[in-house]
Amino acid sequence: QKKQLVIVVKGLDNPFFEAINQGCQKWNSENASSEYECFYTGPASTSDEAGEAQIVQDMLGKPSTVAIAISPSNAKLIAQTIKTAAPTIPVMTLDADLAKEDAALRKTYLGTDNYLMGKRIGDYMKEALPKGGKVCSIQGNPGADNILRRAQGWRDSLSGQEGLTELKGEGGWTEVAGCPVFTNDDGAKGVQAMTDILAANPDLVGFGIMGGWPLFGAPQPYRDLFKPLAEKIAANEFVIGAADTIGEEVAIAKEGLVTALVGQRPFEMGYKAPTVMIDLIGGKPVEDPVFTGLDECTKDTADTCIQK
Amino acid sequence: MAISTLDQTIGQKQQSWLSGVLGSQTFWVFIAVVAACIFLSFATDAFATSKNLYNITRNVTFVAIIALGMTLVIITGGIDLSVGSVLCLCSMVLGVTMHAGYGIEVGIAASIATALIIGAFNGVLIAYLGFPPFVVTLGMLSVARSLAMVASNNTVVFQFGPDHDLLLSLGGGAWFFGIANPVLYMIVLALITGFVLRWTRFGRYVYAIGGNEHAATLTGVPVKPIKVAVYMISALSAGIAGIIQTGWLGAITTNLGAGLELQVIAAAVIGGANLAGGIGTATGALIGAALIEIIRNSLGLLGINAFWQGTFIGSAIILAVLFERIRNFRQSE
Amino acid sequence: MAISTLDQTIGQKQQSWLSGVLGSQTFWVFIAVVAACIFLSFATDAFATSKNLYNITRNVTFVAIIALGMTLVIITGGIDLSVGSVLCLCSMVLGVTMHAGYGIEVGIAASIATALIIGAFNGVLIAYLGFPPFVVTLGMLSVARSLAMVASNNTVVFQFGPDHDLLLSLGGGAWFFGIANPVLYMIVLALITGFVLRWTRFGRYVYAIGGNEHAATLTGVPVKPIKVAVYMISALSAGIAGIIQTGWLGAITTNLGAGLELQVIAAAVIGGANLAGGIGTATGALIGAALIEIIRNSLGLLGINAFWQGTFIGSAIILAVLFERIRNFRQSE
Amino acid sequence: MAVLELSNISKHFGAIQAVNDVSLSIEPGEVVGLMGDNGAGKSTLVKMIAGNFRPSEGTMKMDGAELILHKPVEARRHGIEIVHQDLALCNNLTAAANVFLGRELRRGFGPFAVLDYATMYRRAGELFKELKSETRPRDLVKKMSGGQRQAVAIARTRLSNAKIVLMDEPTAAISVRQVAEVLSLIHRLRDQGIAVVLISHRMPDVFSVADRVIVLRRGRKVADKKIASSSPEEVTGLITGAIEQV
Amino acid sequence: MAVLELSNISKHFGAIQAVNDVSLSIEPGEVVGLMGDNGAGKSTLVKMIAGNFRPSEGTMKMDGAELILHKPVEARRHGIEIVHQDLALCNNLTAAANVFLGRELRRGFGPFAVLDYATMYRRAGELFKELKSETRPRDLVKKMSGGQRQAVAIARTRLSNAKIVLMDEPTAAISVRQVAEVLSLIHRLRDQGIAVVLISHRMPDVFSVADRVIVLRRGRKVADKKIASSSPEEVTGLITGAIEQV
Ligand SMILES: Nc1ncnc2c1ncn2[C@@H]1O[C@H](COP(=O)(O)OP(=O)(O)OP(=O)(O)O)[C@@H](O)[C@H]1O
Ligand SMILES: Nc1ncnc2c1ncn2[C@@H]1O[C@H](COP(=O)(O)OP(=O)(O)OP(=O)(O)O)[C@@H](O)[C@H]1O
Ligand SMILES: O[C@@H]1[C@@H](O)[C@H](O)OC[C@H]1O
Ligand SMILES: [Mg+2]
Ligand SMILES: [Mg+2]
Repeated sequence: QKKQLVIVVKGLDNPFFEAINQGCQKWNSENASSEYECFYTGPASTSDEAGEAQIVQDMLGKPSTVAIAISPSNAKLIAQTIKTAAPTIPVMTLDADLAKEDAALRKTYLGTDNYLMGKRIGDYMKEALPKGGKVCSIQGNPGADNILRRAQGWRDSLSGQEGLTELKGEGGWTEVAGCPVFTNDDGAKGVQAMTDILAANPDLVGFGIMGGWPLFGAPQPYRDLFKPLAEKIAANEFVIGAADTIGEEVAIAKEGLVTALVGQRPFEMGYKAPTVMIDLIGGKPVEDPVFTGLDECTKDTADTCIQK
Repeated sequence: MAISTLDQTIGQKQQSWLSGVLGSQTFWVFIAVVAACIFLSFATDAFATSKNLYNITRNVTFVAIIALGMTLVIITGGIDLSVGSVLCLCSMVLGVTMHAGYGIEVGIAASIATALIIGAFNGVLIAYLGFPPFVVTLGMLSVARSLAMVASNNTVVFQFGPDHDLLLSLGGGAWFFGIANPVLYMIVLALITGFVLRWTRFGRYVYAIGGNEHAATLTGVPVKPIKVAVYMISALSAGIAGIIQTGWLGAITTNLGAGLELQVIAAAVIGGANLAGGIGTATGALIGAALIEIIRNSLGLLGINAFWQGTFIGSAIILAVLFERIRNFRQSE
Repeated sequence: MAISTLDQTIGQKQQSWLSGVLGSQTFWVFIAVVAACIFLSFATDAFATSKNLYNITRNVTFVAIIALGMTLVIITGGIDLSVGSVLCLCSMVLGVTMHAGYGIEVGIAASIATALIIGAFNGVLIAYLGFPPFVVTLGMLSVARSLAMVASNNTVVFQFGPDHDLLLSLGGGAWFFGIANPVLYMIVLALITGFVLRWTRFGRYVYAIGGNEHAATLTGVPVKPIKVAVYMISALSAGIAGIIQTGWLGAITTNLGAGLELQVIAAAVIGGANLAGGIGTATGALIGAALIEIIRNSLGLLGINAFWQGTFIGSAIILAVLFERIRNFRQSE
Repeated sequence: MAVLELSNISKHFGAIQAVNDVSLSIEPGEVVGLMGDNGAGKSTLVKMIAGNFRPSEGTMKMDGAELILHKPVEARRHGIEIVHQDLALCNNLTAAANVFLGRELRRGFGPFAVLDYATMYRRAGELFKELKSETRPRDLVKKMSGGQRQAVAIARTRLSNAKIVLMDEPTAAISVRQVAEVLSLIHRLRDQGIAVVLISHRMPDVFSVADRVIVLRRGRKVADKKIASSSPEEVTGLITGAIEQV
Repeated sequence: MAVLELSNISKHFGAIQAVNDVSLSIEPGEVVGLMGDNGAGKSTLVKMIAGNFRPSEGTMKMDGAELILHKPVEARRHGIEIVHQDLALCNNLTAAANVFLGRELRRGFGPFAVLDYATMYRRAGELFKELKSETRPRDLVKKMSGGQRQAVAIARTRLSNAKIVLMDEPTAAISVRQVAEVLSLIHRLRDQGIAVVLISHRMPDVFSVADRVIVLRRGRKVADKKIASSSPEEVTGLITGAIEQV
C-alpha cells in the first residue's frame, strides 16, 4: 500500500472542493509510480463540523497517512483536534487556515490569501461606488477562518480602517440588520436571504459575497434577482463583489450581474498540496504561507480573467 | 320509536358543514396565514409587492409539492424521511443525463424513473416485508444522497446540454399571467391530489388504511399495493420538485434538499395531517407550506434577526397542533 | 389436569435464556459489530491500533449517550427529534457562561438546567396536553437551535474563561488507563440506564407505558409524570453529550449536532429499540451506536470513496432491522 | 344441494395447527352455530371461507363447484359475506364509507369513474333503516356507540344478495337489546333462504337461533349435530373436552 | 354495615352525562350484578370506585368513612380491586410483571430498593395455581391465549386482601369453560366475605351468581332488586326501557 497524503475538506457537498479533488487526482495520475498517493476525503455536509474533526482523527490514526492537509470549516475546533491528537506527521492547512494564534499547530498554509481576497472584493465595490451606502455580507460557516478573514479584508477595504467587526457608516458604508448572513455554503439559502434583505431594504446599494455559493449553487434565482438591477450595476449604482469563479459565476459576470469576482485556484491547491506535503515530510524548508493566486473578473475581462 | 324519527335521524348529518370547517385545524391555520398576510401588508411596504408575492409563492412550491406526496404517506400512517435526498438524487440524474447531451424528455424520464424505483423499494420493504417506515426511509435518506454524490462525482452540474434553456424556463419562467411556473405545477398537482383523495377509490383506500389497516385488509382493500403506491407517489413528488427546482436554480449541488424532510413533514402536520394516520388533505399541505414560508419571509422583511427564525417556525409547528388539542381536550374532559 | 402438571407448567419458562438471546436483534447486531472488528483487524493495519481504537470508542460516545436517553423515550412509544439542537443549545449555554468568566460548575449547572427545562417543556406538552411527540420535538428542534444562535450571536465560542483547561481535559483527556474520558462517562451512564430499566420501578413503568399506555394508566402507573421524566432524561442526555463534546472539540458553533437526531434514532433502532414502543435496552443503544461508528471509521480506513459512505450506513440501518423482520415473518406465516 | 361444502380443510400458521382436517356442509337457509374454546380455530375457519386466508389443505365447494379464493372480494362475488369478530371498521371514515369499504359505488367510466357519494349515503341509510338502527350514514364511525358500530358491520352483509353470511361473535359485548336485534336479523336471513354461520360463546343464543351446532376443539371438528338432538350440557362438554367426540 | 355506599354519584365528560345521580350500597359478601345497555355508564361507575375517575358530584363511603380517591393506588389501599373490561394488560411484559403492575414488590431500602423478581414470580405462580390456570409467570403476555390473559387480570385482584372486587365484563368473549371458572371464583370470593360487583351483558351469568341486580339506563339507576324477586324478562325490559323503572 502506498503512503497517503491526505486532504480533508470542509464538506463533500461544496463543488469548490471537488476542484481540489481533481487537482489531487491529477497529481496521482502524473505520479503513478510515486511511493505516495493523494487521498481526498471529508464529511458529507459542510455543516457537520464535528464530523470533520472525526475524519481528521481517523486519518491521523491511520499508519499509511504520512501527511495531512486540512480545510477547517471550524478553525478552533480543528485546532483543538490537532492539539489533542499531537500528530507526529506534518500537518498543513489548505484553502482555509487556522486562526492566527493557532498557526504553530500546522506547518504551513496553502491557498488563497483570504484577507487580500476580501480586500479586493471590497476594493472593487468601493471603486465603483465611492460614496458608499447600505450593504450586506454573505458568509459561510460562522467558524470558517478563511471566510472570516475575507470579511475582515472586505470591511477594512470599505472603511479604510482596520479590524472593525461591523460597518456602521465608516467610509460611508453601513451593514443592514440581519447581516451578515451565514449560509453554511448553501446557495439557495443565500439567494433567498438576499432576496428578502433587498425587499426589506430598498435603499441597499450592494452585497459582499464572501464565497461563491449563491452564484454557483443557485445561478438562475441569482440572475432573476439581479437582472432588474443590471442597469444600476452597469452604472455602478448597485455594487456586488463576490468570491470565486466556479460554475456559472464567470458567465454571470459576463452578463453584468456582478460588479467583480475575485476567484481562487482550487485545482492548483489540490494539485500543489501533495508536493508541499512531500516537502514537509522530507524536512525541506517550506514557505508559510504558500499563496495560490487570485483571478479577478469583471464584465469586460470575463473571457480572459481565468488563469489556465 | 316511530319510523319517521328513524328516517329523520338517518337523514341527518351529525355536524353541519360549517361546524365541520370551523372544527378543522386546516381552516384555522388558513386563517392564520390570511391574518399574517394582512398584517404584513400594513406593517411593511415590501410585503404586498408583486415581486415579493411572486417570490413567496414560488418558494412555497417545493415544500408544498413534496408535502402533497408526504400527506398521502402520513394518511396511511407512515412517514417518508427520504424525500430531501430523493429530490437531490433525482435532480442529479436529470442534470447528469442532460449534461451528457440527452434531451429534456430523456432527462425527466430518467429522473422520474429513479424516483419511482426508490419509492417502490421503500414501499415494498414497508408493505410486503413489514419494515417500519421510519427505519426504511431513514436508511434511504443516507443512501440516496450518497448515490447523488456518486452520480455527479460530486461536482456542480450547471450545463444541461441542448435543452438547457428549456429546462431553465420550465422551472424559472412565468408563462401564465406572471405566475411563476412552479406555482402552476403546484396548483395542478394539488388539484389532482385533492381529487384523488376525495373522489377516487384509491383515495378512499388511503384513508381506510390509515384508519384501521387490519380492517382494510379484512374488507378486501388491496392494502399492500396501495402502500407501495403511496411511497412511490411520495418519491415521485420529491422527484418532480427536484426537476422543477433544478430548472429554477440552474445548478445542482449535492447539498440540495438537505434537511428538507423535516420541513415537509412540518408543513403537512401544520396543515392538519395526523401522524397517527387517517387524517390529512391536499389543501392542508399547501396551507402548511405557505405558513412556514410566510414566517420565513416576514421575519426578513420585518428586519427581525435571522437567528430568531427557527424559534418562530418551531413555535408555529407546535401552535398549529395546539388548536386541535384544545378541541379534543374540551370534548374529552 | 393433575396438580403436578400445573405446578410444572407454572414453573416453566417459555423460552430458555439462550433462545431468548439468540432471538434478539441486539445480539445479532453485536455479532455483526464483533465480526466487523475482526475483519477490519486483518484487512487493515490501521484498525486495531490503540490510537484508532481510542478514537472510535470516543467517537461512539456522543451518539451513544444520547441514544441511551432516546431509548427510554422510544420504549415509552415516543420520539425526540430535538436532541441535536438541544445538544447545541446546551453546549452554547455552557460556552457562553464560562466565556463570561464563570467557573465550570456554574457553566455545567446552567447547561443542565437548560436541558431539563427543555425536556420538561417537551414532556408536559406531550404527557399532559396530549401533543404528538413527533410534532413537539420537531418544533423544539427548530426553536433550540435558533436559541443557540441567539445565545452566541452565531459566533464561535472557543475561550472558556478561568476553567478553560479543566473543561478541555474533562472532554478530551484520558484519566483512567488511557481510556478516553467520554468513554468512561458513557459506560457509567449506560450502567445506570441499564440498572434503572431492569431493576427499578421507574424502569418497569417505562416499559409498561410503551406496552399499553391505557393499561398502565388504569393500573395506577403515574403515566404522565413518567413521560415527562423520560423526555427530561432524553434532553439531559443530549445536554451531557453537549458538555462532553464541547470539552472534546474545544469550540462551539451553531452547527453542532445538526442532523444528530436521526443518527441517534438510527443507533437506538439498530440496537433493537422498537419505535412502536415497549422494547429497547441500554446495551442495544451502545451497540447500535458502535455499529454506525465502526462503519464510518472503516470506510475511511479502507480507503473507500467518501461518496459511498452514506450508502453503506443507510444499508446498515435497514439490514439491522431485517433480521428482526425475518424472525417475525417466520413466526406469523 | 349444499350451498357450501368444506372437505378436509386445514390451516397452519408456522407450527400452529389452527384448523385441522375439518369437513362440513351447509344447506341454504340453514343456521349453523359454530362453537369452541378460545383459540379453537373458529375465526380462522370462517376467514378461510371469506377469502381472508387460503386453506393449507383441503377443498371448498360452493353450489357444487370448487371454490378457490385469493382475496375477500372474490368471496363476496360468490355471495359470501362476513361480520368480523372485531367488526373491521375504520374510525376515521363515515358509516356509509365503512359499509361500502372495498366495494365502493362509482359513477362514470373507466379511469374517470368517481365515488358516488349520493347513492352510497342513500343505500346505507336504507340498510340502517332495515336494521332498525339509528345510525347516520354521514357520521364518522369514531363517534358511534357499540350498537351503531355493530349495525355498520352487519349492514355490509346486506349490500349484495348473499348466499351465506358468516357472523363471528356478533353478540359479544353488546347489550341485551341489541342481541335480540341480531338474532332477529338472523331469522330474517334464514327466511330469505340465506345460510348463516354464527360463531358465539353464548349458549342461549346458539340454542335459540341455530338449526345445527358444530363444535371445534383445538382445530378439529368434534361434533356436528342438530340442535334438536343436543343440549347445552352436551355442547359444553364437547367444548371443554369433557365429552371427547360425538 | 355496608362495605361500600355511593350517594348521588354523577360523572360527566364535557356535555356527556355518563353517570347521573346514582346511589347504591353493597354489603360484605354480596354479589351485585350491574347491567345496562352499551354506554349506560357501567364502566364509568366502577372506574370511579376504582379511583380511575373522580365523581363530578356525590360522595362515596367505605365502611362508613368517606372515600376520596385520587388515583387507583388509593382505591387498592382501601381494599378495592378491579378487573377492567379490556383487561388492561401490557403485552410486552411478563405475566408476573402484569400481575404486580403498579404495586411491584421491592427489596432493599429507600432509593436503593430494587425489584424483587424472585418473589414476584413465586407469588404470581401461586395465584395462577389458585385460579387453576396453566399460566407461566415468566412468559410474555403477548403470546398468551384469551383465557390466560383473563387469568392474569383476575390474579391482580388476589394480591391483597380485597374487601370488594369489581369485574367489568370478565366473561365477554371467553369460552364456556372459562366462564365457569370465573363464576366459581366469584362464589369463592363471596364465601370469603368479599363483595363482588359483576358487570355483564349475559343474563344467565348474572342470574346464576348474583344476589342482587342493579340496572343502569342512560346513566341513571332504574332498578336495584334482589335476584330472587326479579326475572330475566323484567331485567331485559329495564335495560331496553320497555319497563321504565322499578
Ligand atoms: N394470523 C395468525 N398468525 C398466527 N397464528 C394465528 C393467526 N390467527 C390465528 N392464529 C392462531 O390460530 C389459533 C386459532 O385462532 P382463532 O382466532 O381461529 O380462534 P377462535 O376459535 O376464533 O378463538 P376466539 O374464541 O378467542 O375468537 C390460535 O392459536 C391463534 O393464536
Ligand atoms: N373518557 C371518556 N371521555 C368521554 N366520554 C366517555 C369517556 N368514558 C366513557 N364515556 C362516555 O360515557 C358513556 C358511558 O360509557 P361507559 O363506558 O361507562 O358505558 P358502559 O355501560 O360500560 O358500556 P359497555 O357495555 O359498552 O361497556 C358513553 O356515552 C361513553 O361514550
Ligand atoms: O474557499 C471557499 C471554501 O472554503 C468555501 O467554504 O466554499 C467556497 C470557497 O469560497
Ligand atoms: Mg375468534
Ligand atoms: Mg363498559
